[in-house]
Amino acid sequence: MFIAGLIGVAMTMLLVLVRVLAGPTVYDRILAINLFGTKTVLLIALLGFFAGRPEFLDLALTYALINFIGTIAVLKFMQYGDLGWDSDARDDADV
Amino acid sequence: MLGLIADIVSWLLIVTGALACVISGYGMLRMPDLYSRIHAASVADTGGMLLILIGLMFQAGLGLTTAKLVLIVVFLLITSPTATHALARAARQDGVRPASEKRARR
Amino acid sequence: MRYLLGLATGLAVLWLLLSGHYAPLTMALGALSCVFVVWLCRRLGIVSHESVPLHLLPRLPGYTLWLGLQIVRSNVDVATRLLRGRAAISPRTVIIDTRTHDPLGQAILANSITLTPGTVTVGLEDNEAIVHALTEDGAADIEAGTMARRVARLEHGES
Amino acid sequence: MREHTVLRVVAQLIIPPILIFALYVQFHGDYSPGGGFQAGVIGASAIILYGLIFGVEAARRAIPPTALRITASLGVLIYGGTGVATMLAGGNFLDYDVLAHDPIHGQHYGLLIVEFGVGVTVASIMIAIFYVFAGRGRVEDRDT
Amino acid sequence: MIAHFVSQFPILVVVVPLLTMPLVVLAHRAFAAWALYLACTWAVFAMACALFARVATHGPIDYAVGGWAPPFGIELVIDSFNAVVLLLVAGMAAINSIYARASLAREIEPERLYLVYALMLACLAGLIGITVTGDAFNLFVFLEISSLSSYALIAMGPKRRALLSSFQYLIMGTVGGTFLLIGVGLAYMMTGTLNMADLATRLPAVFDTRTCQAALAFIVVGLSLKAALFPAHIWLPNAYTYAPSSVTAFIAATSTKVAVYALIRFVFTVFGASYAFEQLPLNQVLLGLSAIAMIAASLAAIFQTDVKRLLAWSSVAQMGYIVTGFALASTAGLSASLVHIVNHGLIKGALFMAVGAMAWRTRTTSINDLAGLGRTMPFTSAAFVVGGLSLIGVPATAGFISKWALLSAILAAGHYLIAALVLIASLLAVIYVGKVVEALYFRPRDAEASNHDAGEAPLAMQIATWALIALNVAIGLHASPELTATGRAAHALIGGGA
Amino acid sequence: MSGAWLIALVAWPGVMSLAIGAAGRWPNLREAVSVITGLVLLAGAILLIGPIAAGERPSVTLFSILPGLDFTFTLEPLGLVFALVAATLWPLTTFYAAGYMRGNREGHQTRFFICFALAISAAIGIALAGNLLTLFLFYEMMTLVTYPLVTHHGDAESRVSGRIYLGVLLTTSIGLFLPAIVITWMLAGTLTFTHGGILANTGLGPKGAMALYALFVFGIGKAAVMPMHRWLPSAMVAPTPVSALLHAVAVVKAGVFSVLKITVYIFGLDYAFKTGASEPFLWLASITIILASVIAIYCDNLKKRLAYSTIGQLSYIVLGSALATKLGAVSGSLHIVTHAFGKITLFFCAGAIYTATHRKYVSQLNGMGRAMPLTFAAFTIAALSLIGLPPMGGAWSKWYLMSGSAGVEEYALLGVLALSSLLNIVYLLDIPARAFFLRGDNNVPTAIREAPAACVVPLCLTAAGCIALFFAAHPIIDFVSSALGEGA
Amino acid sequence: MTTEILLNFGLLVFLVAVALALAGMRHLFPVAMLTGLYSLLSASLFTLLNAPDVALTEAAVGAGVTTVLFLATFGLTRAREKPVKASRQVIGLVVTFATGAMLVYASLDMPHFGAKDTPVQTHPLRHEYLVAEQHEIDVPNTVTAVLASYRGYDTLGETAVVFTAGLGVLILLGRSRRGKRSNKA
Repeated sequence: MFIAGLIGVAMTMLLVLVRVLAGPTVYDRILAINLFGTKTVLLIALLGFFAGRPEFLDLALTYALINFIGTIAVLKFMQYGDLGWDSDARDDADV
Repeated sequence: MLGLIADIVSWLLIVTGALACVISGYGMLRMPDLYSRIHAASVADTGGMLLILIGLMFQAGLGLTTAKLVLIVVFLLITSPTATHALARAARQDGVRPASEKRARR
Repeated sequence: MRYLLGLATGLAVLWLLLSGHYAPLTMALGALSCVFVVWLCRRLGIVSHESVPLHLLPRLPGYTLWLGLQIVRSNVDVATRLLRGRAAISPRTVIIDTRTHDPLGQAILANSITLTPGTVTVGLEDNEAIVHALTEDGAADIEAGTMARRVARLEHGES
Repeated sequence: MREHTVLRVVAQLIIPPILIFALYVQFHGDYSPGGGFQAGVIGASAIILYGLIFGVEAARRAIPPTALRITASLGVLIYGGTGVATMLAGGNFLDYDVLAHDPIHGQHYGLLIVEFGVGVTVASIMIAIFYVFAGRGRVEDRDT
Repeated sequence: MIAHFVSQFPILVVVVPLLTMPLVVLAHRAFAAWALYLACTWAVFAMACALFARVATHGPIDYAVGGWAPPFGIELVIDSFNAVVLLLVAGMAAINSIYARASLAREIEPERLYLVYALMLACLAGLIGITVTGDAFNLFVFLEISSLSSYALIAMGPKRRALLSSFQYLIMGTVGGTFLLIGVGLAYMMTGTLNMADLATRLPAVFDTRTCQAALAFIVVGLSLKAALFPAHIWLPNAYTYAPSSVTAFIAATSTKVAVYALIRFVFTVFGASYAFEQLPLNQVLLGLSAIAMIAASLAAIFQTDVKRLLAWSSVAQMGYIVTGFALASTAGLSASLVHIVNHGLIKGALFMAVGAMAWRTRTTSINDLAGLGRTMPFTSAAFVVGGLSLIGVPATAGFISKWALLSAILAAGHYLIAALVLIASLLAVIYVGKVVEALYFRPRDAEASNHDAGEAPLAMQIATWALIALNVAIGLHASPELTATGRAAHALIGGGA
Repeated sequence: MSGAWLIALVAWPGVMSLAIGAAGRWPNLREAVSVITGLVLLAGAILLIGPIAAGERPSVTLFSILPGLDFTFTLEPLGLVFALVAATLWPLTTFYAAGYMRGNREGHQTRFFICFALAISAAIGIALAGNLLTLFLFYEMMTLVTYPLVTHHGDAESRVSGRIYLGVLLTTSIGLFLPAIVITWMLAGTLTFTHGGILANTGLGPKGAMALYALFVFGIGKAAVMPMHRWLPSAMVAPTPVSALLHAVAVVKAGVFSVLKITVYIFGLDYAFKTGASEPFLWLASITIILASVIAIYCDNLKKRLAYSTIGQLSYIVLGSALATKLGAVSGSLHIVTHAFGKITLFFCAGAIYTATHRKYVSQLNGMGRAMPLTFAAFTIAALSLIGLPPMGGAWSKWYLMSGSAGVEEYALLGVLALSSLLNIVYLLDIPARAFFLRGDNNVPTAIREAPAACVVPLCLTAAGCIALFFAAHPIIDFVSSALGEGA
Repeated sequence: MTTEILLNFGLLVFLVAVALALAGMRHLFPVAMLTGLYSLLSASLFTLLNAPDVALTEAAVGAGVTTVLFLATFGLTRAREKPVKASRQVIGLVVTFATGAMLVYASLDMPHFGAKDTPVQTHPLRHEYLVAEQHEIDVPNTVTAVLASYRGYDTLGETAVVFTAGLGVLILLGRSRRGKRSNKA
């Protein structure tokens, strides 16, 4: 039963991967990769049940929580050319 | 008996979810511009995700596993639209226009 | 203070759900963890009604249920359109006013719109939200403001 | 990105759960996958998210680099110190058996403590690296 | 209690620098950092001496980390072979700690100094960790520590090219580390264990598998990259040239030596010489490569215009000697290899320290700019001359002892061509050392330059340099203890491996 | 005589070099220290004559360089002869150098005197070495400390010469000498200079022995057997006292002494003779003798001519060694002495001439005899000694060499020796003949006078030594023979 | 079992596809994101191979931090790869293929995947870690027991590696250097 899910998710991932490679804009790629990430959450959850080790859900949870940080970072970088940019940036030593 | 029903329900959910995902992936390829692709993606992100995870909840039964699944759902429901929104916003600010906007605006 | 306690409670619940081990040592570590996270969040300055939306709690289940329904409905709709291809879509961008919502409400509204397939918030600034809809119908729905009203009700109670 | 309402709200909403999840991973290494390293990285991700949304400067004010330097060092010292403690208690380096009367308890305490050391170091270093990297691109004209 | 304390020395030599590193970071102030560094290195040196003495009298020491009996836990093994390497590394660090303060203060901004000391300690801990471990994976871990710190330290050099050379090293070093890891992984797959002694007993059963051959190949290539064995040496000249002086002195004296030690350890202890050299043609390959290294790198050294780069190329050539030694797979050869590991460490340490002292004064290491320093820096220049003589292998210096041991080993094995190449390489060394000496003494000092930087280097730097020079001469005049120790080590290794 | 005496003897000049360095700022004191050091050394060496003649063989081991290979000094007659020569000529050279260096306003004088002292230390070390490794150690030390002397001027020419000097000497010693030592060590398991040699019972066949001997003789580049002689002429750029020391006493004698000592104590005369290991060198030495003499004739540069003369003369000693008979060895060691006195006189003269007139070429010397009678008289005496005419010391060494050659029935060698004597006459007597009997093409300036007394006195003394050796030869011969034992 | 192998295979094919895509890209932005994707896939693969700890590490590092650090690096450099000299590419290609060939060669005699009688399975270590551990340490997650106790020394080393890496970054990029460096450059 999980196999049907797994195959479905895997197929989706494959389709999404095509979009990642095809572009055309950078945003298309980001969108596709983000989607790929959420599909991985599903894949891992399904795998956990498939393998009979539901503790794998911690993994899925990790992705659910932090996958979007990467996306945000990319977007911020696209916009500002830097990750730490802030309107009231100061310049001081950090060693 | 109850287990069997749960199994059937969960099977249905998972298969439907997987179907939703595939449709979404298909949509990702078919749709003409970024924004409509976003819509396609959100089918998988919401419908597909919800169906599959709820299907798994039926498998797990009432317990901590289900709790974790619920948590995953909740977090995904918070983060994934945020990411999508941030993406769409950034794209718009960057000057990516919907391909068919003119027609839409009339 | 209210928010700190609220946050601590929420975290504690979260910990218990995650942990599944209720030995004294683990529980003690959990308590310490909650205290630490609360302290850290305070330092980060993110303990406010935005991060701990206590006031939403009573009405949240209702809203969630409604939203879930919307999601299911639009999912079916969009999925069929996706299968039918380009001909089935008629994208449009609409702008709605969000002045009545506080930032939390704006965020909820924007995310809810995005969450329902077929509509996506592509901009949220100067008290207006720009929404891209896959179809004319979806756009009309947004313009009609059903969702905005729901969110407002969630925020401020019955209006 | 402070002006980005949705991101700001969601970040505030999601950072505490990430942190508690990190600590959960930290302290449940015995039972479920994970441990200090993963916990450190997840915890650092939360702070990085904060830095992304509220600016590195804000993050620096909340968690100063000096503090990170100290915690990173302490993490290693906690780990190594456990080993030294086991030596002083008469065992070999990192022989946790001697930490408590019952070797099994000793092992448990030892695992918890060293994993904690790992987590602290990893988190501190990750955040410190983020600090150092971020916020440099825009300020200075690049000499490429 | 004291007996317990002494029994912990094998781990303490690693843990003390490893834990002093965070302490240094906590200390933050440059002077405090240096004081910690000094205290730590000398403590480690003292413990290394104690271990060396104990191994010499009581035989190998095993130490089970965590109290887990091998192969379940990680085992540290100090036998008569790595005791020598341990002594070299610890000793070089101790002497370098005297040298480093003045030298680093010139080259690195004050607020960054504590980090340099911390990284030096990391490097030391890594190198010692590699040396004392009896576990194949653990060796990789400590290799990473030492490599990472080396990358950062090299990049701290005063010139901008330091970054590029560090990057070059990083690429090659990472490839090397990965290869080692792959090799260890393959070995693990075939045996199910990571403990070296356990591997040694289990590997013979799978010797005829291609996986096992590949494992050896990966390990050898990986470690060769770290050891700068020809043709994997290309990172070395740049890295040594652009790194800060005291870093170069330390790394040149220890880092590649430890990598070679690891290589010897894997080949002789883990896989066994008979497998590597009889079933597989490893010795032919190594002999051929090291022969090329000796000649080509020596020739390259002759054409350098920068003293540090010249010495770096010479290091590549000297690596050839070391590898030639153990590729002979004889006790004498292995012993010669170990002798040269130690002696070359002393020689290059001294030479790079002398050059560093010159650079301290003149802020340059170009041969032309150092002309005439013999008059203004008589002690440093003299140190360079003696070190250079040792590098050439003139009698009464450590270099001669190496050459003697190596030559007799090669001749005993009947490789007359290799012997001739070794001698030719020595003669090439005469040319490149002579080039520098001639500039120092027989060319006039640039008048403009001599006005503003006359005078000697700081006393501490001179003391450190001369301490190494004195060791060179002492070994050259009285090498019996050294040769006895290395002979015993070689016996232990050959006996254990074959 | 305790062994400590030997250590003191070797260490003394080395230690005093520090004192010389310390006194560098006061030239008079510095040179006084140098000369006194030399005299003390000489006294110390003379004190050893008695005990050695009485058959004592003092020996001292400092420590082991390699397991089974000690750092040892042993004194036997051959070594003492060499040590005495060095110790006698050094103070004279130093004295002479003081005059020369000041007369020519040379720079770096302190470095010069320090290296001088160290070179003597090395020479004494070679003389007293108890085994091959110790000898090698001092041999290399000698090369290195004399290098700064050769490149003394620091100009491009002297740097090039210095490179050739160092290049040839180190190449041969590291490339050939060292492997020869290693092979010997591996064959015999010892390197100790032993009466009768150490190679006899190692199973090394004649061909191997021959190859090993070739490694040794070519490896000892200081012996300047062709084609390893290139360094010697090029070292002539050095100040003349250096040439005197190098070519008469320290360097070249160290070379031939080493050859001699290896022949006698490593191979053993019997073994060398039996295997014919050294036989090729009879001919190589002969060729060197003739060729060097012929080249010397065509050298206009005085010092260069003397240098080629040295190459030829050294091969006499190699020839003596290569005979592998007692007589040969005796003649060789005797020639070490006589040639030392003769050649140092010649160089002293050349230096005196240069100091007085700044002339370097033979062709410029016409008619100078009248201006510098003492110098040229001494030159003549020394030349006669080298040619081998009585009543000069050289007569004996040549005589013994001839009888040695005859003793092994190598009559061709007699021809070589006779021919070389003729050639010697041509290139050596040419010079005083010009000075005394030719009028200069260009008028000799009347301003030319003898060089300073510091230069002239030593050369008169050494010239006197040449004559004295004729009468003192037999004690030396007896002394050396006692070392070689009976037979042969 | 066969489905598992099929899944494994599928994921590996994915990995290869992503890796090829990575190699082909000049613009480094998608590269950064694809790297994240690559780690997502490998995390899935590790999950499938029953190595949740590794997968979790891969997830924690690969999902957020790696991408962020990549991007931060682009902030300091350019986001486009410079064309590399052909000769260098050839060297790289040769090295890569040699390594690959060696790995393939090594794999020829490897024990069969998942077999019960591989050396790893028959070595006493397995018993110690999987069975005896329950009496000696009593921690359900054996991986943690191995990492922190049996091989705790390694983990200390790894912590030191992280620490060292952090120090390295600090020393190289710490801010106060900027003024002086750019003056010299």
